[in-house]
Amino acid sequence: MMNDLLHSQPGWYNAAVFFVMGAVLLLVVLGFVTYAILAERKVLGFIQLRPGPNRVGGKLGLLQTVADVFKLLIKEDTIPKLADKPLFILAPVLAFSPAFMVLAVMPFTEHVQFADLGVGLLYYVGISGISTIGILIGGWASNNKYSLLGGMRAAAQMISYEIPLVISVVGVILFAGSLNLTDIVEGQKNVAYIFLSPIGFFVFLIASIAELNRTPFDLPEAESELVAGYHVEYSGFRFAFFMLSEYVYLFAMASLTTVLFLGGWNPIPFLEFIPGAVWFALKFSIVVFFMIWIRGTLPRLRADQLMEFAWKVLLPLALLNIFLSAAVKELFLK
Amino acid sequence: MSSMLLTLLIFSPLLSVLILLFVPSDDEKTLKMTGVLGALLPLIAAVTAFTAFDTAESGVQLEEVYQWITYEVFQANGELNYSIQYHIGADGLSMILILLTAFIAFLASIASFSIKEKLKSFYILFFILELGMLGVFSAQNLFLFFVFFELTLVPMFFLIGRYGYLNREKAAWSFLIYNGIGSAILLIAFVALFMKSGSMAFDQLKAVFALPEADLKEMYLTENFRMGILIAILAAFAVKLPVVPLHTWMLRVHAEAHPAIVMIHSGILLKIGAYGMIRFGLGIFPEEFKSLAGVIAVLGVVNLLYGAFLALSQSDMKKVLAYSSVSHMGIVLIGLAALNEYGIQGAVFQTVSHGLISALLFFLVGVLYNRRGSSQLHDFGGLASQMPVAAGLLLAGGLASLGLPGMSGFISEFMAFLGLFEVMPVTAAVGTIGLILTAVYVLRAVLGVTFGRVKREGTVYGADMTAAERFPAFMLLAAIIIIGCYPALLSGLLGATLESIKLGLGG
Amino acid sequence: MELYHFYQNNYLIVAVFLLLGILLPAAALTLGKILRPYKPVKEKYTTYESGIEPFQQSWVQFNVRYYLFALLFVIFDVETVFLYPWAVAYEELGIFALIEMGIFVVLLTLGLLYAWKKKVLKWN
Amino acid sequence: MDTDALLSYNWAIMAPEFTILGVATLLSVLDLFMGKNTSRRPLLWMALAGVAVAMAFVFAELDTDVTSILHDTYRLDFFSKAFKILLLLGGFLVLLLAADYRKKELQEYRGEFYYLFLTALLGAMIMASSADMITLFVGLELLSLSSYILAGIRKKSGKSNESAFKYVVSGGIATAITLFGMSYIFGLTGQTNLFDVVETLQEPVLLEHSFLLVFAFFMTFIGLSFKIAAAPFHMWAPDVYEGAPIPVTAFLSVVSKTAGFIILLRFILLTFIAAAGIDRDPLLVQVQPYVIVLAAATMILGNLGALRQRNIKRLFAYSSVAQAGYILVPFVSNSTQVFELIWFYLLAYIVMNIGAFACLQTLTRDAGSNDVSIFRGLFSRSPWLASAMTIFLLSLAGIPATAGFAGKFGIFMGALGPEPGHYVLAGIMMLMTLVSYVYYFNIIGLMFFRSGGTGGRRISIAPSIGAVLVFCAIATIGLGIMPNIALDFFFGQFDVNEFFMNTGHNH
Amino acid sequence: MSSVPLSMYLMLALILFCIGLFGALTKKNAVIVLISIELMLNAVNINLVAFSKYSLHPGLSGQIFTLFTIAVAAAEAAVGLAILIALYRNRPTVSVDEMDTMKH
Repeated sequence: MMNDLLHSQPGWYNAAVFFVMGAVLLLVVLGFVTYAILAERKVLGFIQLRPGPNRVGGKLGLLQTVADVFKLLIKEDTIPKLADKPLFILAPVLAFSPAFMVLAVMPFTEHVQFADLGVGLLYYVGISGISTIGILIGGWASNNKYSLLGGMRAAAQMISYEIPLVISVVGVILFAGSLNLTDIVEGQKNVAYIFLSPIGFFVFLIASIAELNRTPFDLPEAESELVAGYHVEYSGFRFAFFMLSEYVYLFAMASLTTVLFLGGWNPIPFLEFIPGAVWFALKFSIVVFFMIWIRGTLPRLRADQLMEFAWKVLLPLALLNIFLSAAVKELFLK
Repeated sequence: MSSMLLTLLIFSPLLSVLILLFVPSDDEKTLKMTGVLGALLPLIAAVTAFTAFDTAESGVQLEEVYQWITYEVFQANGELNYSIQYHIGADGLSMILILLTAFIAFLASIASFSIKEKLKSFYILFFILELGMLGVFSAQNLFLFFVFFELTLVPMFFLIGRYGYLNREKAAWSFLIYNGIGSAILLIAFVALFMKSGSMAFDQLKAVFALPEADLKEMYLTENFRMGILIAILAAFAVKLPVVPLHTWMLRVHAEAHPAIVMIHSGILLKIGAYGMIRFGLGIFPEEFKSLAGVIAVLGVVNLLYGAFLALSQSDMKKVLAYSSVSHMGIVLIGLAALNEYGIQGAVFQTVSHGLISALLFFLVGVLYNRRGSSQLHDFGGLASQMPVAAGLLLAGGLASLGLPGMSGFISEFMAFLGLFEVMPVTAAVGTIGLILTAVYVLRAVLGVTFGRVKREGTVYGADMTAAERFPAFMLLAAIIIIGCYPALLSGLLGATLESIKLGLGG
Repeated sequence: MELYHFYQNNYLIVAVFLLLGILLPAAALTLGKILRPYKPVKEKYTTYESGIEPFQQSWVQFNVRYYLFALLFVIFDVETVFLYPWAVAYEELGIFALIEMGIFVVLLTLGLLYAWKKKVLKWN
Repeated sequence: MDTDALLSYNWAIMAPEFTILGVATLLSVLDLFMGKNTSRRPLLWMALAGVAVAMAFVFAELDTDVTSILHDTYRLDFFSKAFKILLLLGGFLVLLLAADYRKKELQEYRGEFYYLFLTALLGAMIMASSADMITLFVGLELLSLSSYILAGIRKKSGKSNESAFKYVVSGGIATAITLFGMSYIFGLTGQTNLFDVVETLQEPVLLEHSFLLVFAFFMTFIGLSFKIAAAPFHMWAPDVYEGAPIPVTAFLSVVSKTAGFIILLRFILLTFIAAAGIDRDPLLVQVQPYVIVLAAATMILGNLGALRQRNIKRLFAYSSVAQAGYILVPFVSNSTQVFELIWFYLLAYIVMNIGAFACLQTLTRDAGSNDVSIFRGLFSRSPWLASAMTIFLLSLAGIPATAGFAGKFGIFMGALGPEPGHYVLAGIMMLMTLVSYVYYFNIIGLMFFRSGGTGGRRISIAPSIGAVLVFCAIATIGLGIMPNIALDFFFGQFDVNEFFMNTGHNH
Repeated sequence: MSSVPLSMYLMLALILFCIGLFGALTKKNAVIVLISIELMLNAVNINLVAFSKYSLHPGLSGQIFTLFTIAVAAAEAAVGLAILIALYRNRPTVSVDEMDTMKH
């Protein structure tokens, strides 16, 4: 049905259908976020040998995040008198919308995909860059020294890590010969690109963690140094949207990692009978778990180490990766 | 070797420039010697050239032609070459002026002994100037003419601005600007002529403009175009000559520059204006020139009268002489406007004789200025008693200037007016008033200085003229008298050339 | 035409996602407005500076190093504009394109090296 | 484009560019790894050697037939060779100037100076031999970006930075305008290769869009006129020239300007030569009045602006604006002369202007001031320097026997050659030349007529500056007297068909 | 939803270009001036891309041209900002009106 729809004359009907489907995805994502937060807390608790949330919603605290959301919803919303009001209001929206928009091109399985863009990867890279502006605006509009510093740091970090991130995927593009994410997954029928381009994967993974502002790269929101970073003045649901966009990005980035390097819905040999959706979910979950695991394990970097790491280690590695990938392609795939 | 004669002549001053570069600037004696010998060299060359010159022949002699610059232009109708030759030569007119140049320059080099400072650069500039002047008169195409013409501009600017009296810089500036305008107009006219007719050489241009009207039209050389070019050329040379409304710069130069420079300027440079009018106006556009003759005659008379009137009321000797130059140049115009043999001959004679006379007078004024520190008429008087030689020379010069028979001035004025009376008697009659005025102002000034009452008691002029001062003066005077008594010396040289000009005028 | 519709539909989806991305915050915030209390107190609206009285404007001049990194980012990010099409078309271009890209990347690396040596990459 | 095709290209023809690129890269690496206190002088020698080698390659290529590689984006024809010679010559001389630039600030950033200089040169060279809008644009920007930084290379000087910023802004606007025009040309033809553009422009269907074509012409022409500092975009020049260090100023006013004319010729002439304007008349003829206005406005604004300058660098900025106005004149000549005239004038301009800047640099450093009074009494302090400067100024003013005159003469030929001749334009140019006399000769006057200056002490001239001065002076005079040396070289090789026809594919 | 005609793209580009030009010529803040120039260059990009798809002679080279324009625009912005920073270090202002130390 989706296929027919995609090839029919676009019109209001199509728009309506897409809207409904998008809304469904949105709900799924929100559900993911709800339980990703819970999972994170649980895993962290597990790592730190403590139970984690266990009051609301049974022993596992299944409704803990839901309760948190409701709490945020009914909190009083304050906008500091000195803040730049229009920008203050705009910032969370600007941070969140791109996070959701990038999901439009993500191929979850062979059949579950929304927009099949030829330039899917470029689209992802381009749109996700907008969030930086949202964060920067949020930090600046608050008119608060902590938040400004947090916002600047976040921006500096995100742009610094964006460079290795985008260059590290050149290898993948080289193998697939396409920017279309579906094509990239198709290209991994035989072997996942993680094996062909391990350095690329390594760089990508690290850069993506930094892009997500997660530990050990969570300087922009370091509680102990900057109170809370760029969203220190935000409260209630405006704050929630910053949090939300972070977790939606986690979702998107994990999906992207799966798609680019882990073969997407492609099964492991001899296990083809298991449906693609399961494979995707499995790989996706591993990535998410890995990120949480890192958070529980590694300490925070110092600001100078953080920046220099991107430029002096990751970027040269990413550039090197281009040629390694080309060599691999010349040697093994011709 | 003789074929290189003119080139050697023109560029002989360069040798002196080279030598001067190695003379230390404080060695005054050597500098002076180099200067005089250096100026002698072109004179010798000029006389040699004169001996090689066949006065009976009408055409250009001692010619040298070398290919110089070629501009290739691809146009719709094929490739076209615009070429410029290095082309020099001399006909009678040129020869006379070359001789005049070499002669006056030589004397001026002696006259510049009174310069005390910056003598080295003076002589260097002086020789470049001489090179330019010699070149102007021997150039046989427009390009070369223009190059030499402009080449006189720059050293002259320095010579005026660096050596002379209080307001010399201003004089240098007005010299530059006025002459700049003149040469600007000239350049545009020349280039337009070049592009339309395809040539720059005088003889070829003459040939082109002798073509039937229909052919000329085809080359876009329409009547309007020719007229425009002629007017432009005349206007350009009118600045140089100078013709009345454009003369102010010349007054300044004459009043402020060093006497040696003024000798050259008044004696030779002004003559370029006359030469240009004859060479280009009459030579290339005889028909068009004819139709302008009336205007030129009127301008000439205006010049004559205006100069004379103003000379009458001047209190500065230099100003008197300057206005008299304006007035005398009017006679050149009058002669030209007559467009007959007498007239043109008169114009050329006037050119030469005024060159000699004004050189003499300016030199003498310079000598007096050195003694007295002034050239105001009221500072002088009774010169004859203290400096008899100077007074005598001054008197002789004055008489020559007012056209005393037996001196060169008489012949030229006589012939010019004779020519004009033949064609425009009324204008000529008005012009004769100027001759009377001339006598009045010359006598007023000269007699006032030589025999007049000493205005202030106890005025001491100092010693009479030294040998170095006497030499140029007597040489000039001699030349004036020789030409005055024996005009055939010039007319013989000129005859054949005039013949060809007359031919162009259609008899 | 079919392909063209496919193309248009895809971007329609993108537009819809944009709409959703804006709608959700708008809806949620409107909902919050109905539910949440509103009890303004002057102190609530002061800027938070760890409990002390806020002083001075906080829109201060940024440290210049932020600009430097921004400049570096602009340059390197835009250079990838050439890397992507090259990588996509690599299959058809062959080994010579690899050499060309080698020159390009070496120049990029030179640029990085330059920045490194000039201590632009130092965060202090 | 497969491997075989790439290998089949005759890469050797790019040798000059590769040389410059290689040296620039090498220098940048060396500079990075040299110690902080190590002298950067070896870099200078390497840069000079690189330029010399590139020049040698260009000369070695003179006999090579027209070759175009990389799908015509790179094209070696005589046009490119001739102009590359100019660029490299200018570059070499400017580098020599920089050798003596001892300002402390520049010393600190010397390394940058050398390789940015070379990349700028490289950009200009790429422009000279590219026949594709994209490569032309990239070359242009390589030149521009490098020049922006060069202008601000003294980064601790507020003036230098300010001038660089003004340069960036006006340059950016001009680039955008040019590109906007180019985008329409691409839109009409779907091609970026100039020869393909020309071919496509002849399709009848495009006649309906001639309005857009005219629009595109104006956008590109106006945008490109920024590089040569012509009228609507000349205001940056004085500020930038004043703020930038003198070697950079010399570079901008000479090499960068040459490059601007290269792209104007290559792009405007080639693209629009056969294009139809509104009502199907040839576009280039139709827009001629506007080009004339532009040229006239540039001359007038430049010269009048220079009149009121006391700051010598600003004065030269305006003077170079005026010179650009002169060089724009040949664009109306409607014949192939435009190439030769512009080439020759640029050659003359390079030697005379760099010579003048060499003097300026010596003097401003000596006096520590940019005021025009630094020239006071220069002749008595340093006669050789004053003489050299005089030669350059005379040449800039267009006095005969200098290269500037030969160039201007040609320009007049170009303006007056077509029928009907552009008399008004020639008149304006002449008038403006006269205006330029005022400020050029004012400097000369200061040098020769005034005394004083910096305590009358003599000025020492560094060897490298001396070499530049001697070379430029000899070249200025030499090209003035024998312009045929350069012109014959140009005519001997230049073939207009080669420029306009798409020949020389080697595959 | 039919396809958008070429003239609309051109109109958009022209409007952007004019806004950019206006901003570059009149704005006082140096950063805004630089941004305005970027706007002009982006108008060019729109033109090129639109032409490469919808013109009489569609061709890919327009898009390639765009890539180069983007790259060059970035370099220009970087150089402009770098110079502005250097300028700011010497004299803390970004107002174009105050850049007037050099007046005849």
